[in-house]
Amino acid sequence: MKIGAMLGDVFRSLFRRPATRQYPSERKAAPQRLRGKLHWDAEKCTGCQLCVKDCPAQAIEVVMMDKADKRFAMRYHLDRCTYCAQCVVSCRPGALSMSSDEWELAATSKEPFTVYYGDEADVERLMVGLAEANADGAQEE
Amino acid sequence: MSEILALLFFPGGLFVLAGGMAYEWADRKLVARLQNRVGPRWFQPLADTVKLLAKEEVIPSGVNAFLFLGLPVVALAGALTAAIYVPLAGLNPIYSFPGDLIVTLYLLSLLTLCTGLAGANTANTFSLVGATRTLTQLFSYEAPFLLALLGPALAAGSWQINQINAYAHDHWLLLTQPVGFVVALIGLMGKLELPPFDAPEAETEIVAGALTEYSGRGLALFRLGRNVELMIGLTLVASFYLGGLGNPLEFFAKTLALLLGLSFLQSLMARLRIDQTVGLWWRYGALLVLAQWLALILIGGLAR
Amino acid sequence: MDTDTVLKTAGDLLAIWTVETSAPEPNRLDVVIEAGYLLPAVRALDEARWGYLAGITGLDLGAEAGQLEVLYHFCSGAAVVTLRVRLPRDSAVVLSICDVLPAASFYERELREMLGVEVVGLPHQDHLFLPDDWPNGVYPLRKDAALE
Amino acid sequence: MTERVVMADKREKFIIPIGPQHPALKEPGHFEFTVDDEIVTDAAVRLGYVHRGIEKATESRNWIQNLYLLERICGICSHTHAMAYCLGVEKLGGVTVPPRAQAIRSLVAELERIHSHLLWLGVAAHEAGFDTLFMYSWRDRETVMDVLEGLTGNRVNYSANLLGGVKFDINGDQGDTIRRGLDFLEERTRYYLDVVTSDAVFLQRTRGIGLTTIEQAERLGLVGPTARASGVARDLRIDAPYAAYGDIPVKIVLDSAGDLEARFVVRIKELFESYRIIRHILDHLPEGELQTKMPRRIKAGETISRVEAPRGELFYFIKSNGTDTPERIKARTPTMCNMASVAVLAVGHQLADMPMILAGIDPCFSCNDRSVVIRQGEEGGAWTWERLRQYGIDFYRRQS
Repeated sequence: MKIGAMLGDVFRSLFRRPATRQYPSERKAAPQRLRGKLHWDAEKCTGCQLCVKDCPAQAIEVVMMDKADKRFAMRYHLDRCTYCAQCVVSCRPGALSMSSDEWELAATSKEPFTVYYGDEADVERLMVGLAEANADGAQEE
Repeated sequence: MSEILALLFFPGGLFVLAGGMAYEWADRKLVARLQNRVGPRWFQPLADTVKLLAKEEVIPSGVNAFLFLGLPVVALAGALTAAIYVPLAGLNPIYSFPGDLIVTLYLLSLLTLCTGLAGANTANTFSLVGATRTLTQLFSYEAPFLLALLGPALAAGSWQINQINAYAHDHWLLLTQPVGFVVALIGLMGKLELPPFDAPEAETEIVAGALTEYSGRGLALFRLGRNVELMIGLTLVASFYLGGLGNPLEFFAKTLALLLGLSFLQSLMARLRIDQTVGLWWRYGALLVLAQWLALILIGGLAR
Repeated sequence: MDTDTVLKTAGDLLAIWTVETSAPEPNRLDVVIEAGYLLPAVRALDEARWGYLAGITGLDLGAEAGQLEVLYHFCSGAAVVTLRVRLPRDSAVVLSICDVLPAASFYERELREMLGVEVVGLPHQDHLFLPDDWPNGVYPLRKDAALE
Repeated sequence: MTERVVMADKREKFIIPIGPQHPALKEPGHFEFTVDDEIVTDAAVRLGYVHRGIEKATESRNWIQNLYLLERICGICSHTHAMAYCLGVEKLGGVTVPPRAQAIRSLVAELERIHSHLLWLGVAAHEAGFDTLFMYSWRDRETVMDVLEGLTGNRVNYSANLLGGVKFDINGDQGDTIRRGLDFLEERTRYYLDVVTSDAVFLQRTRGIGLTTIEQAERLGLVGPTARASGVARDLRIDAPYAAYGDIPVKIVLDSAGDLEARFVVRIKELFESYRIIRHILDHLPEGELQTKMPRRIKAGETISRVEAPRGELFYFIKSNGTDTPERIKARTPTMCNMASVAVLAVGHQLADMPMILAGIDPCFSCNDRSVVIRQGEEGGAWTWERLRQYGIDFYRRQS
């Protein structure tokens, strides 16, 4: 039994820098294995949809743009993603990967949370189609 | 004229309020550093106060509104009034009369009493339990604290604060009355409800204790009152036990040294339950101080 | 004692009430009993100090089968004995085993709320998990419970 | 005011509500303690504030998606949940997982135990008003969090498991980082053990408080460190080895005192055991594959999967109907077993001891509550969620 058993620690702390890391002015390097933003390689994708099926958060949509050409575009919802990397494992051709340094993904508006991957023209078509679908939906309501 | 200035600005009034906040900051910063944290920036207490003053004061239903609004004012007024009798910044007190020590001590208790009444005034169960604990604690530390501060008075043969201060200047009472010093310091912690005596406001049990229902101005005034009391308490203990306060430099050095001691004590202990607090004060605090009194009187009598 | 012996002991203890047994896995023994014999069966395990109640699972076998099944899992080391009680879906009533095993209280309350099994003799009949304004007669874990 | 005086005179119930939102609770739960002065005379528990309908939700997701859903039952023992589920599904699917994957699973599970126990140490110290111990133990906990982050890529929800294996390997460098972290933690843990068993003021708050005898512990169905602190020798890592624990000698940590101090001591001593297990795994890491192929549809059948979570026995019942979604998944979490004891243990103690007794079982409300809906307002249930929502909408309309 003693009083003030933590005296040693407490006293030493007087002469020691606080352990608090003052993010964001002070940053630690992200670990190599960190699971950040998902990236998609259009060249490798075979459109098998396994990632879409396995995604626990419905964050991925792979859309067929050209059947003959086997060309796809991808819409990825950052805000739904749980960063579990199951899609990366499920993807047999290795078209998906997770960035280890893009992890500060907060934004003040919703737009940056929907990410489009693929050919520029395809993405445009996808976005136009989406805008029309939204307009229709709004009219129905 | 100069008296009014002294009352309103320096060393009374504004100086006490600003000083109180500065001491609160110093206390929080020190505890934070002892816990290896960064702690608040220097303007945090001021920012808190300004924010609280600007906020809506919610008067809960089922309370006596007059009491609810009046108690914080009385509490702060009591603390500020007590400030005029103590040698703040090492200067002579603004007012002084024989027996002002007793008046000061009772004025200092006003804050605790008001806190307790404020808790009892609201219909919140946490407040009620908090109020009960606040008042229970008041009755447990008050007598030993009083006795501990009367020890120097006895030695100096005066009940007037500036005379005791002058006497203490030549006599380091810390050396002759060590028990009194410890009891006074720990009594101050009880008065300010600092850990380990923070059962009346134990957040993990009763949220914020007696002041749970307080917001806005009322809370700001109570907090200011407590800050002022921290400063006055430190001044009293430093002036009585640490060789008196003769000039501002002495004042700051001695009170800050005391504050460092307080922050060590705060960070080294777990919270005591209210029954343990009461037991500690009556079983040890009061008895030890009384024993020391007895010793002082006997030695004084023999020496004569 | 190895797992097989432990399981055999339990099988013997429960033999009189057993309707049917199966061993789906090496460390498990499933014993089907009538709902009316649940209490004596549990008491027999308790009195023999065989293991501890590890949980109660409620299963909805669907509208066609018209049955609910309540599984009382008892564990002793690696061995798991499951008492299986089948109940009619529209009037599922089972006796509380709280008197024998107080630890069952939370499991039975969960069973009552989630599957609508009436547990007779359960000391607390108020909601443990579901909100106070939860509609009567809606049991979320039944297969036909429609939740938005 | 007068009303209350009358109440006190009649010795009617004076009820202190703790929760659903309360500083003592880091997660929502609701306890009502009836007090006579400072002594608790009755206690009632109400849970479900974070009931999210996970058991029901599993029935509409496929086996792979469920892995991540179940991992999120609990933020602290996420890996344990995922591991229990994986082990069960692999058993149902008749798949043998390579030993290296099992070893890595056990290793992450032990790291998680370290993080969970250190977290608990801090929380329990905070409940006792000992914030210094809280700050220091959480500072040191960062070490194991960093290790986990470096190893798995995330501080919580490590997502280490796959059906049929694990996602990542451990290389020599990482092994060294882990060992360094453990060396530091071991020294600190020894220090904390000394603090909680010798600090006079802290002992006043723990010694002899929340006393649970071995008979009571068995009767109330306590599990995990809470039960082991009362002398119940039950640890699934020994009794029913899973993952790689069959090859690892695990020593049980027991204490017979049954009070809060014993719970501190048991949890802290379990930390040493975890350090030893991790070093053992690193030294004896089997070579081989990390994953095997897993069928998307699982054979019809039922299985039971039991895992020793940081808080005690975690029980999974999994039933498959032969499709790619499960028929029923039942998770019985350790807190469910321990929670019922709070109401019983509380009676006769000081109100001030309640947060400590509550913290003593290391409650995890998210674990406990798994199914459905948002809670209505407190205080007589005057405000339903709809009404609150409507109020919010109206409020902002008025503002704009």
